[in-house]
Amino acid sequence: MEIGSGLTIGLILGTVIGVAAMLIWVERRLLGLWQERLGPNRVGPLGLFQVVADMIKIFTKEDWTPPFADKFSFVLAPAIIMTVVLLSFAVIPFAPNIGIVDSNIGILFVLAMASIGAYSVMLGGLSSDNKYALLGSLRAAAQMVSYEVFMGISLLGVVALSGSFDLREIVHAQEDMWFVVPQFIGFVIFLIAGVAESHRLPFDIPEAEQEICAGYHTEYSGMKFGMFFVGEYLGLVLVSSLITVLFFGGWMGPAFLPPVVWFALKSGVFICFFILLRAAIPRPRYDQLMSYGWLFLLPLSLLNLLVTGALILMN
Amino acid sequence: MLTQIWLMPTLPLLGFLSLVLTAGTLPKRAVAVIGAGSIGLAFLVALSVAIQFLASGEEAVTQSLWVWMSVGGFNPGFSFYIDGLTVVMMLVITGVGFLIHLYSTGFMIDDPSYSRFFSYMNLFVAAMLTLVLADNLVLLYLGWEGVGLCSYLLIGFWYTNPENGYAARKAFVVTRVGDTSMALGLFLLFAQLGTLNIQDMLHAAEAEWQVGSGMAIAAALLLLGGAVGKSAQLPLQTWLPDAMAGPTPISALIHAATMVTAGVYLIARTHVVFELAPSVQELVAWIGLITLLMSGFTAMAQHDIKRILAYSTISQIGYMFLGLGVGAWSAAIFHLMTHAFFKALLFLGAGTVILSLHHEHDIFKMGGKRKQLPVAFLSFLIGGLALTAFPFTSGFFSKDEILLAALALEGPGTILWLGGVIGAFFTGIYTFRLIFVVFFGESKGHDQEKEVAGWNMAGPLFVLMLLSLVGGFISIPVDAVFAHGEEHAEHHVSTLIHGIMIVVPLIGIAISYLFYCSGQLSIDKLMASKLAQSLHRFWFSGWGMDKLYDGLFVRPFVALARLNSKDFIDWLYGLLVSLTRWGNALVVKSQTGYLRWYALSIALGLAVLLTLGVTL
Amino acid sequence: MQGIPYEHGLILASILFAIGLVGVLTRRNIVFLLMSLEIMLNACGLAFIVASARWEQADGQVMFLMILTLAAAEVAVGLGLIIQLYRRYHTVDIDRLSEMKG
Amino acid sequence: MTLLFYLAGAVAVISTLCVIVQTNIVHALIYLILSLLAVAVVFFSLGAPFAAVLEAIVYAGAIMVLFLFVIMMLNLGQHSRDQERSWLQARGWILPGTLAAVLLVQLLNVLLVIDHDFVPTEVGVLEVSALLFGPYVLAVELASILLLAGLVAAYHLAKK
Repeated sequence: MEIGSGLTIGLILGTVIGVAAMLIWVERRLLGLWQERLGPNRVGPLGLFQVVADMIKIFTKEDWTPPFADKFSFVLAPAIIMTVVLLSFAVIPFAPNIGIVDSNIGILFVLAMASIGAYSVMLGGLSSDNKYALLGSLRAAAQMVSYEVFMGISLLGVVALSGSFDLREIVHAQEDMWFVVPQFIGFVIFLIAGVAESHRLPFDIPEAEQEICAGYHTEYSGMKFGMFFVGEYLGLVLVSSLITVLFFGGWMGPAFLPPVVWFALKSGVFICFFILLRAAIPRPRYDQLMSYGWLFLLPLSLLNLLVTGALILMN
Repeated sequence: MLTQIWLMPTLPLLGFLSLVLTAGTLPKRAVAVIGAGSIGLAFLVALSVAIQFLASGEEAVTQSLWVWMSVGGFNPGFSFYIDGLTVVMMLVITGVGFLIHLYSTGFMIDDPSYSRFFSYMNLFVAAMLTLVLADNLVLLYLGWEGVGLCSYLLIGFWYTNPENGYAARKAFVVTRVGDTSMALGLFLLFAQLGTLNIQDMLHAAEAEWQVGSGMAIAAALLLLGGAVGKSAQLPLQTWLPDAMAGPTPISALIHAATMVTAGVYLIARTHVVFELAPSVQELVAWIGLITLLMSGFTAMAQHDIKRILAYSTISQIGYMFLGLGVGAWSAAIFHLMTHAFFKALLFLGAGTVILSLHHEHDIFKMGGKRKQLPVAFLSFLIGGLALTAFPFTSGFFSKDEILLAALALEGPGTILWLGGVIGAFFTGIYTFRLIFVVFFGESKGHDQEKEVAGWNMAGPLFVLMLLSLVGGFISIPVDAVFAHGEEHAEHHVSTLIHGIMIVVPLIGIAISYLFYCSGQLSIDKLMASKLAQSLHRFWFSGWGMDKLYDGLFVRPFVALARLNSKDFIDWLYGLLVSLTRWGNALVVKSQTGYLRWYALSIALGLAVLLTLGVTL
Repeated sequence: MQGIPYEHGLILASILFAIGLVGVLTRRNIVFLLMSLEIMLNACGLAFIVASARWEQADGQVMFLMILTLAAAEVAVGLGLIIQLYRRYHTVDIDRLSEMKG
Repeated sequence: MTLLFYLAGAVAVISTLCVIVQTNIVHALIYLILSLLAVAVVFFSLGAPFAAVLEAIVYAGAIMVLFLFVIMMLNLGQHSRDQERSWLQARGWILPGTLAAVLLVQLLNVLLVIDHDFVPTEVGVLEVSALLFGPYVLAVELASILLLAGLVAAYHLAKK
């Protein structure tokens, strides 16, 4: 396989979407495991076909658009999240010879896509013309715009160490030592910001079923909802892959396994970690989340950047 | 050597700053220590500087601290200059000033603004020291104005009484007239001679100006204007009697050590300019003579103990001007010094009288107080004798020198001498009138009061008594300063002349005795005629100078202002305003308040500009 | 690679600028107004980038960054003003705010 | 690259046109975002990838979010459409349109005089950063002060 060929693109897209779909089952099973209950186990062996059943259900459901909604934005919103997350995968280097593009602005591209992704949630909520949806999207807007800032700054330590925005270069720069060691603080901040960006539990404040009744996608059903749903799982995969690439040496690992398997393994660990987070931690209040970000994470990430810069200059 | 010169003005300044910045929070004892102590230290510094200077035998010493400003060729510095004249002045200022401060610590003890009083006093001394130590006229002018400011502050010290504020304002405004003249003089000197460093300027003047040339006359006249204002000479003398509104130690300070002597000092300092303009110098003499006669008459008519002394000061400064005018520079400075001693003594004595008698100023309500107020009586007796030039007191020697110098002058010398002698006669009359009325005869009230004189008040009085008695034997080291200008001709002066000068004041004392003590001649009989009454009124009001100025300047100015109350010039500007308004109303129409309209006009302007840019 | 005539970039910038200008001149909604202003600012930034590419110097991009910063600050303040105005007048009609005249 | 430039340029022009004729403010905003992204692509095609990404992150991603946020807060959504429509009279377009056209023609007139082809060479992040923290460091500081001022002002203005 060669970077950027049509076959690679197709394979990557298919794998990613497949993994995202499989996550529906994985998450529910793991949650069941951790919460000492069963989870889906009826359809097929170990309930594996639950994914297929869900897909059939979601495709055949009535794709209903509320008459009071702004149709243009309403349809556009779920498409945006799918598009930007899938586009983000374009710059991820899965293995030495697997990837779509090598861009010298890789990280910036991912950040740009993440910032565009915010529109999906906002437009979805706004166009629904529903107070819960509006509340959800207001929360989402503030949360995503805020955490984008810390996400970007936490990455700058890695960028400074590797001297490049190119993700493949960054992986190469970790041959001696994974960046998680010198950039542990950056890693933690990125982890938190990543959860917030993909508004997964415990930071699913824009959705928050108990308070605002699923937030921005209250009015969505059928495949449009499915796109939000899959988009969220895609985001999860993306954040895990990014953590792997940026802090854990990407595809690198002992030679007894091929590089792409190492990549998948590392990413899988983080995916499971995120699911564990969901199982273990309660949701904070909205204002707690915001003050935590601006008053704690922002100074911390700036300090991290400052110290990193100073150390690099000293050497 | 002599590096501690800068300490002299700095110490009082530090005293001033520490008192001002603590804003009256210090206890009175601390204020007294700071206020009087800073001057005392300055006096010690002055003494050591003087001794070192005299021992070194040099003609002059300059200490440059820093350049004040530098504009083109004009760069006056903060530089101090010391020669014989300065030594005399600074010793008088710090010495007499210290005695007055010491006296004040007792005199002002009951005043709520104790700290403010001493801060002003310290600033006053600092400014005066700057004035006499300055080596250039700009720094001198700084001290000059500082002195003016302090006199304003001190005369209006009891500012709650509007009259005191008025007196302070009057002093400030009247001296301002003189200051303006002096500033003009400075401009002229700089424009003509290119420097304001006093010594350089004097040399340049000598080199460039002919004797009697127009420039020299103009410069000398302008400087004289400044001196006349500060020293309260005709025609700017009217502020001084009103300046009695301040506390008595201030009067002592203004009259004896600072302020009024500044004019004398200025003329002595720039004497070369005056020598180049003999006509102006003669004018100085005439001003002095007329002033001393006029104020002598006025003093005879006053009732207020301090006003009598005030007019006597004007008169004595008149003597100094007379001395300056006839070229007896060192005699004038000598008289300045002795006058400082006995006038400080008289004022402080008057202060004791006033304080003891609960702020009684009218001499005709006292009487027979010599037992009741022994220290004050002694002060007045010795001070009065010195003032009337009683033989072998300090005033005798200095006045003698001036009058002899006047006599020696060719031309008007005899008249000047005669006038001076008549003035001395008057001095005898009014001085002892004061003493006889206050301390002899029958008591006319205030019988119960005890004399208020602690050691800090009596001490300075005794020192000043001693100085007034023997001050005439001090020889002042100013010969070098005036060496080239002094007329040292040893005239043969007949014993007759000496006799006249000794006897005339004694006659005055005798007449005073006959009128006011023994009662053999009655003042009421003298006052019976209408002419005498109107003369008395005339003199009492100080020759009607205040009225004259009121009629000459104030009223015409007010009338003019009233005439122009519609303000003709303003009307012209009003036209301009209405034109602008009209144009404004026209342009205002374009301000519609619609943002779109503004954006449109900007775009339109851009289009026009682009068109012009492309086509042109 | 075929070259791009660099005036084409400037022409694009001019067109965007003109469109933004029309927006500013026509719209009454103050939010639209601000958006049109952003279009104009962005067009200026484009012109700078074109110049930067033409001369192969990074200065143009620096200027673009400055414009970006300016736009961010401007929008923050502008939107704050809009919120305040809406609270006070309950309208987004810029023509209602024409008291500052004459 | 050349094709990308013209394509993105066309998208930018069309979507910008859509912005100013829209009556629905949310749609206008979406078009504006599209226009900005298209301009970002133009930047990319001109060899300024850094500027392109910043255009996407800051302009499209942050500034426009603020707009959307305010639209949400003012509840301007679909309800103001009728009002917008009543404000947008055909004759309101004539004068601005003419003026802008004149201006555009003048600009084109000036621009078309010059003729010079160039191949976009990439000016990367490093060069820009070196300039930013070298000769333009003062400008950067000023910009940060400006942002701070904007922050404070916006906070103050939007406060109740």
